[in-house]
Amino acid sequence: MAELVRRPIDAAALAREAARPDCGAIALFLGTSRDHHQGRRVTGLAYEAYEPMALRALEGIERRTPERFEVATCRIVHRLGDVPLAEASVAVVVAAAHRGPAFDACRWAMDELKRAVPIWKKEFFAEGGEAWVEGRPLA
Amino acid sequence: MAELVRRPIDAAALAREAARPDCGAIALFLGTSRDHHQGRRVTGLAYEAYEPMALRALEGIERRTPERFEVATCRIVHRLGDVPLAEASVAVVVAAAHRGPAFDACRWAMDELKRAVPIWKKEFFAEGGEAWVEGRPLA
Amino acid sequence: MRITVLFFAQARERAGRPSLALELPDGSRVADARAAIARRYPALEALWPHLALAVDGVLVSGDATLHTDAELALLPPVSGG
Amino acid sequence: MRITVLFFAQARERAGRPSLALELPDGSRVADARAAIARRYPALEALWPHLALAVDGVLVSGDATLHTDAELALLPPVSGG
Repeated sequence: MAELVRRPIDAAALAREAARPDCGAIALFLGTSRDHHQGRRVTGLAYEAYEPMALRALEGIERRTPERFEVATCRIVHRLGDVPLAEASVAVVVAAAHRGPAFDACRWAMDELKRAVPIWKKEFFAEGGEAWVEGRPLA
Repeated sequence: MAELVRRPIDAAALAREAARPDCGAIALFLGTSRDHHQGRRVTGLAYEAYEPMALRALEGIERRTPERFEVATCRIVHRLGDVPLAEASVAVVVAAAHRGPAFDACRWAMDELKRAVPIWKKEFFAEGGEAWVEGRPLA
Repeated sequence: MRITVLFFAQARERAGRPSLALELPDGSRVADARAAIARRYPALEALWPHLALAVDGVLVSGDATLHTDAELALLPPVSGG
Repeated sequence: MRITVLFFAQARERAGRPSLALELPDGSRVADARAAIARRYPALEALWPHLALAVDGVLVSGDATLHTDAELALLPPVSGG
């Protein structure tokens, strides 16, 4: 079950929950906030979502991932609100019998998340000011 | 610094230590012990290493990964001795500015680990008996 | 009929509010709602070409019909992750 | 000269021990050590074609020279991860 949370993402718990006796591979991706973007120093990020639609979209990715790849499970958590530097804004965890499909699936799920989920990121700059990150039109 | 450990691998600590303010992406791979292999039920695994040579080989992978990929760091921990089912035998963590290189580098490091590090895995079977997993000649 | 309009991210900031109750003639389509919102919020003008629209959480085109209590969301280009 | 032989995994089990102090004539090469070990541990026979050999942690061929206190390791195909 996908989650939208307003607290730090517990990557350890996600990895632990993903571990299954029939799976030999867990691929975990964490998107963390970065201190620079297109040459400007970033001091923090904030995320906003159309929550019910975003949750359904994330659940759709979780469901479609094991249909497209030889993986057992996909689990996605996205953080909303302020995210301090170096903390995770998103976690995607995939469990599979083998590592090739685990990597492929984790990457695909992340690409889908960036493409098709109504979530928006705002950056706050060291020099002052803030801006919504240029995104991709939903389609 | 690569590590060979005889206790559970702390994936959360690895992810936390990998998080850097200049990196937006952390790819973490966990190899976990699986309850089946080539049709036989497996009840546990044990790993053995030529420890000084294995450590040097792992450190070599950690060093070469950021040379080959646009990533900041690579960190590898391998467990030795008995590993209960569903616990991690290995963790590879890569931190990078962007997710593409993070995934590529994590995967490459894992492939190298399987190819070029003197570590051996033994499986214990539900029906009784045990066997060294058929491996790849070191070269 | 009355619908709820939801503004997100840049759209929310330009509209100066997160939501709006909008009264429309029965039989209105998404394009009609869009025209009514555009009249009321000229600050959205530069954004319209980049917005996706959803009714009750499903992406729609301007032809889509609306119903009482529909939730119409203005969705700027997304940047999650 | 005296070297230390290290047996790992299948090699350790077949030899029945993890290590061995081996006395060799001065000037011996890895191939000479290998022949001496093979004589002493016939149970290793089926394994030899699959073994890699390392001296002091570095992979070597049979031509490589040995030195006093060298550590010669018998390394079956690896299966870490």
